[in-house]
Amino acid sequence: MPRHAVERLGTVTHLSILDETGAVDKALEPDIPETDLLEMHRAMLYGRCFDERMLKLQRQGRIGTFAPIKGQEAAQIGAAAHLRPSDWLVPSFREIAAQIWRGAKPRDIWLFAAGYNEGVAIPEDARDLPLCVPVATQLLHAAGVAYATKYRGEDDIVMTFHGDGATSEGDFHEALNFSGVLDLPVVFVCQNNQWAISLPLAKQTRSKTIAQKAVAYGIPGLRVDGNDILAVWVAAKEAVDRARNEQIPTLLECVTYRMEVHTTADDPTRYRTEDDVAPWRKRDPISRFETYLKAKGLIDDKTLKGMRETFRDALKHDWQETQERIEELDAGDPMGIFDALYAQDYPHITEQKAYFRERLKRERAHG
Amino acid sequence: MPRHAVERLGTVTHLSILDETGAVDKALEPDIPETDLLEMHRAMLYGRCFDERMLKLQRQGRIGTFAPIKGQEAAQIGAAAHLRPSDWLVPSFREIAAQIWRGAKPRDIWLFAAGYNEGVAIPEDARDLPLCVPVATQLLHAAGVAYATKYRGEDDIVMTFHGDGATSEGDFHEALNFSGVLDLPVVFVCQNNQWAISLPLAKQTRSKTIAQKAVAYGIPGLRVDGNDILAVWVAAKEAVDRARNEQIPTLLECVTYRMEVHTTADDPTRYRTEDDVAPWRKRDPISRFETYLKAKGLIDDKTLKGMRETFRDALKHDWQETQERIEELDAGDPMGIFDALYAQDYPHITEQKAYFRERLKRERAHG
Amino acid sequence: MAELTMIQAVNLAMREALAEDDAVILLGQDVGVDGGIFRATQGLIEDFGAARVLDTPLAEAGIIGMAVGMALNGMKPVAEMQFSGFSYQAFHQIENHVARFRWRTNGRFSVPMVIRMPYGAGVRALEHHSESREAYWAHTPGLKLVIPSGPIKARALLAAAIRDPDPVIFYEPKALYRAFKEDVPDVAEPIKIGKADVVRVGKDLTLIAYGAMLPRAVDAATKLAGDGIEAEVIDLMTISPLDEETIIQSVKKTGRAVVVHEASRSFGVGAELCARINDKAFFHLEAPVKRVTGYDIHPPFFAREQHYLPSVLRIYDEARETLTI
Amino acid sequence: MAELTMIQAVNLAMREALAEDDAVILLGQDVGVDGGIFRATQGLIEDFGAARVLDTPLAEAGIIGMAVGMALNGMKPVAEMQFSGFSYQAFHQIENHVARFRWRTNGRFSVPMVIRMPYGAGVRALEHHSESREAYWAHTPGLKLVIPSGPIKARALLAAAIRDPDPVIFYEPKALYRAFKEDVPDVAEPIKIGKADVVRVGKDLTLIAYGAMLPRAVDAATKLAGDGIEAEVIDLMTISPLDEETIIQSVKKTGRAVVVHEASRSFGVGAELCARINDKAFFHLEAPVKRVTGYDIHPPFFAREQHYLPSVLRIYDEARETLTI
Ligand SMILES: Cc1ncc(C[n+]2csc(CCOP(=O)(O)OP(=O)(O)O)c2C)c(N)n1
Ligand SMILES: Cc1ncc(C[n+]2csc(CCOP(=O)(O)OP(=O)(O)O)c2C)c(N)n1
Ligand SMILES: [Mg+2]
Ligand SMILES: [Mg+2]
Repeated sequence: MPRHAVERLGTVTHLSILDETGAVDKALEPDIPETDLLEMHRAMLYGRCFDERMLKLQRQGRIGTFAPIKGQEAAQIGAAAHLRPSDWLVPSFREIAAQIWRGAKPRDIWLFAAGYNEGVAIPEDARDLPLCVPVATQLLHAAGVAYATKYRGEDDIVMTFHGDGATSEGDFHEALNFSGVLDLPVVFVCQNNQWAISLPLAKQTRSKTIAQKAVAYGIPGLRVDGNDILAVWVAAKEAVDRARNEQIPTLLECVTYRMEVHTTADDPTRYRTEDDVAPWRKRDPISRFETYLKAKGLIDDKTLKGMRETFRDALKHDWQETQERIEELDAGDPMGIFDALYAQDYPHITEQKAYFRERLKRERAHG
Repeated sequence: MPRHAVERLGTVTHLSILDETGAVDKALEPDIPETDLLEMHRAMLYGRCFDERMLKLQRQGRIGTFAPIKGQEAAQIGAAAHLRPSDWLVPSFREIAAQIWRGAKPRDIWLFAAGYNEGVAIPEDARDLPLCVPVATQLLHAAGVAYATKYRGEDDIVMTFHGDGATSEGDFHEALNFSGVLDLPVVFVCQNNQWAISLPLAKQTRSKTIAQKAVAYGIPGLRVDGNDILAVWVAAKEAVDRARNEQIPTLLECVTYRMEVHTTADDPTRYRTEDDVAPWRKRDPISRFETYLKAKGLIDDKTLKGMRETFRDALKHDWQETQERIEELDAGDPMGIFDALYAQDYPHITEQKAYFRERLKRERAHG
Repeated sequence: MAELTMIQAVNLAMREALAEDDAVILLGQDVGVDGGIFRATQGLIEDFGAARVLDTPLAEAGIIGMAVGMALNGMKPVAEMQFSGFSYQAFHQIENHVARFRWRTNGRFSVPMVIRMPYGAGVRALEHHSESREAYWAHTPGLKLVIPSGPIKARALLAAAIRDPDPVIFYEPKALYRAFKEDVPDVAEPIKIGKADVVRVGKDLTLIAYGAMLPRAVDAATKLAGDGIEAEVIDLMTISPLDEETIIQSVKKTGRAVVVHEASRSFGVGAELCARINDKAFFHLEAPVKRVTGYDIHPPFFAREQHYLPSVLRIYDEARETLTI
Repeated sequence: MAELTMIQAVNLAMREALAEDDAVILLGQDVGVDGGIFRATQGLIEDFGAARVLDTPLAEAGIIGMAVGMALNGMKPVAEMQFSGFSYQAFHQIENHVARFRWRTNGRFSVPMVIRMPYGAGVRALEHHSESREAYWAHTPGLKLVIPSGPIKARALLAAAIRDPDPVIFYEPKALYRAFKEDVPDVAEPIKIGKADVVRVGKDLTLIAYGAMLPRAVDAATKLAGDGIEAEVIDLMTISPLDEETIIQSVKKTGRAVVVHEASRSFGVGAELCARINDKAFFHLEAPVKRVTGYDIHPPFFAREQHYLPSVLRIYDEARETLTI
């Protein structure tokens, strides 16, 4: 056998169930309870409204930079929908919808975005890591968290998110390799939104898909229409089940699109045109899902209008509360910046803290 | 097309031409000029003798730690044989045979191993980087060297070596990804010798082959019997030609075995048994090549004996010369340790150098 | 002569280098089509092409490792790290290789390259976008570390860095990118790497600063002048190798020194300045050298970052205190 | 009581921690079956199993990033870097996460973990196997940095590090691994992190050292004693946070200090010691604080590494010189 086959690598397929028009492939349609469908829809719509509101707050100068999620709601909710509370969510920096699904409070998200350390306020019982700015570094944490879970014999799994750009970092590679070789219950959800700031996918990698990168680690790779909540849900279920039952990690590529700016510091007109974006407007994950739900008789325009109004009022109220908290924090002292560096204060910190307290008085007296 | 194929990933094949017994697959046998065959054989045999000698020198305490190549001669020579002088060699730390093929001097290799900076003495016209200890870091240098070459419109290529363990490092991933997406003329030769110190391949990665890791970068991956010089030569030719003519990088996996200690600081009895090693003794790359050459009537036992004797004498002479050089260096002053930190000396270096010169006198006076 | 911000001056230096020498290449994330997230490379891909203003994948070790290879093969890469906070992904390439290639090969190979990175607080940015860890690079033999404090110097120093035969870390105080403009000359007046600049002459004490703290030190000196105190202000410009001579000369004259930096204090650049002054001007010192620095914590999220940074008032107060000793 | 080398003492501390607490896990390259390339983990996989003595793939960022995740989820990982020279591959995980998790989450999360790594010259090793860059870690807020100087202390300090609620860099002077043995007590006498040890009392000057330079400083003190000079010797043990009190108290008494380390001088740990002493004991100083350190180059290949390292004679000479001032 001079040139014999050693490993057949198979084929990357693209799963799509609910098409752009909202038409469903009956053969593939998953059997999701109606309440769950509605909950997912609610989360997606809320995510969209939250994002829009946040963008406004940023443009008004009330909060700092953040990464909008517009267009990526299905990828986040379809995947996170499978998590039990005792499972772990290890986000990157563009998963506000998933984080809210898991229980993150608008006030905390905004406080963080307004530059207050207090915004990183994860409840003691929540198994959510905070958002992670250094690209791809969180993927290794996900692997470590999963190792500990497995070590203790628990059947919780870890879901971690990352972008297409993140796949170029060494940490992505090391995280998938460790997870594969150590059989860790992790689901790597790639939101392939086609861009890493200004870099289109074709300049990020020569591989045609992200899913095929799984081959390097001997683990399954899946690719789905990331704007199709049903497809994401189905694929994520497969991945989550496999992680939970077989301790095999999966790389799940959700093909989606970043409809907004990269962050509010970014100006996409420098590197992409309306022609690039236009086709994706028709592929909006929420409107097609609504078409589906309407066809099922689960929602109508009136419900939708009502939901939007409820969200608007709630967000208004939440911002009110955030503002009050900000005022409260600004009126208080910022001594907290010295807290929690270590579990105990060492003398140099105590000394610097005392010095800082004196300086605060002096700087305030001075205006 | 709800679940449509996006990318067919193909199959990893294993190429073998000259089997363990020295029998050749006539259909695949490459047409290599006889002089080239003999030159390659000579280099492999010399590499083996050099390695054995070096191991002795180390055991006698005359030089420090190094990484023996025993068993990996075919992988190195079969690949490096395709390099033109103007091509680049970017080695890891276990390519003494390839480095000698390219012109490295025994004396310099030994001086380096004896702990003298002077050992890193690459001629001005040689396009060889020095050996590289931090695993996988050299792979990115190879990509950068290739970029510069391509940028200037030259058709030189870069061949870089690494181990199976190296494929776990982030730098491996980044190097292959950059090379793929930027269409760089690099050949990545993986000497998959089954071990990274004590770690067997199965604990290094869940992927069945190294070659399939190429899929992640959308570049060709090849796998060959790394103890079969003909197979390595054929596959490396394909890779080198593709790099030179099409600027497409290749990952070439040579399946081989580390017959010796990892380095002379290592004790393999702690993690592998004679049973692990035994099958590979029969797969020796040199003896099977010799069977082939004998069958072709190109060598006989007498030639071989003569070659070994010549090598032994030459190595003896080279060590003699090395020792003299070491004595010379030891008799001289070690002021050179301050040289070439920057292109110019800055005041703090000048000052420390002067101080050191004084200290030298004092320490020597003191004994 | 053009009125330029510091980021425009950085851009100008790169434009000039690209025009002058085909071996110069810029590489990094978003440096091409986007013109860099801070617009440092704006307009350059249009004029010099995508092969010389190279958009790379998202991988810092990749960028620096590639740049090492390019430099080994005759090019002069100028690599951009989007923020100093992400340069650590490339730390091994810098410590293992950038800093060592010339030395370990006895000069046979060298890696003339520049690594540009914005550092420091004050622009209301996200986590990991605000720290100052110049001490890491300063402590690494084989590297040079340069930090400009305004447009004219940024242009001249970056020009020098790109032409330097050795690797230079070019640490850009992002708070100054658009803080003020200066008349940048048509032809750069060269500034040598390894030299500090006495930006204000005085006899009562020496203020030593660099980067974004330099303007604050200058303001403090002005305030001191209002009290009749003549502070000498030194802009280090090159942090490593230090221009010891200029520093020692000044402190020998004034007998008092205050070092200002925004990096956290312990084991920071200020410590080395104290040590050098202690070593070479001990018997001229009338008071201990003071350090006015960031605290030994991480730079707080941006709502409180100004609390972390040495203020003009704090520099002034500490200088006054030094004078009472 | 057992006569142990330092590497055996390190092994003992890990064995005890594994036996005591199921949450403790060791991970790194070759730590399992091989027992570690220096044999630090020898015998542990046999007694505690492969899940707790985890052989990892060859990827340092992977090891540290995984350890962060483990620590976030209730474990106490002890990660080994084979040499400090390869810890830079993980620098971003350390700076971006290990050092920050508690602080940035206001204490909600913490990463109790130890990163062990052999450092320093003197064992005739290859390139990248001999440097001392402890200043990098010391300068990073949120980390602790501990360096033992012998078997008893190694065992006690590593025990303390593993039980510490915060991340500790445990920098092991590999030159001492097998340099001498000590009677290591059956039950560890605890040593607190953050405390220095006065290993020899004296009144004429203070020698401050740590790691592999400590024995040399002690020998120099012995030699000085032969001249009738009483040197106080301080073993720092914890480099960060520094035990300023012990240092300042000593220098106030002696009026003279010599700091010894093998790391290159500029921007090294010695600088911080100079700065602290300058700040807190300036008016007690009779002479400038001296630094006896490695030179500002890379540690030479091993044939010349001893030229680079401070010798006993050099420490002695510098101490004598300090006394003449
Ligand atoms: C290590 C690192 N390098 C650079 C950056 C700056 N940066 C932030 S987001 C981003 C692009 C990320 O692209 P992708 O992974 O596709 O995620 P997306 O933004 O599209 O969600 C970059 C370069 C960073 N945060 N971390
Ligand atoms: C970054 C880095 N980590 C760890 C080491 C220590 N080390 C030297 S060789 C080696 C194993 C390398 O395995 P492989 O890549 O398979 O090459 P081989 O030794 O088999 O030729 C290790 C872990 C190193 N040199 N560099
Ligand atoms: Mg993206
Ligand atoms: Mg190997």
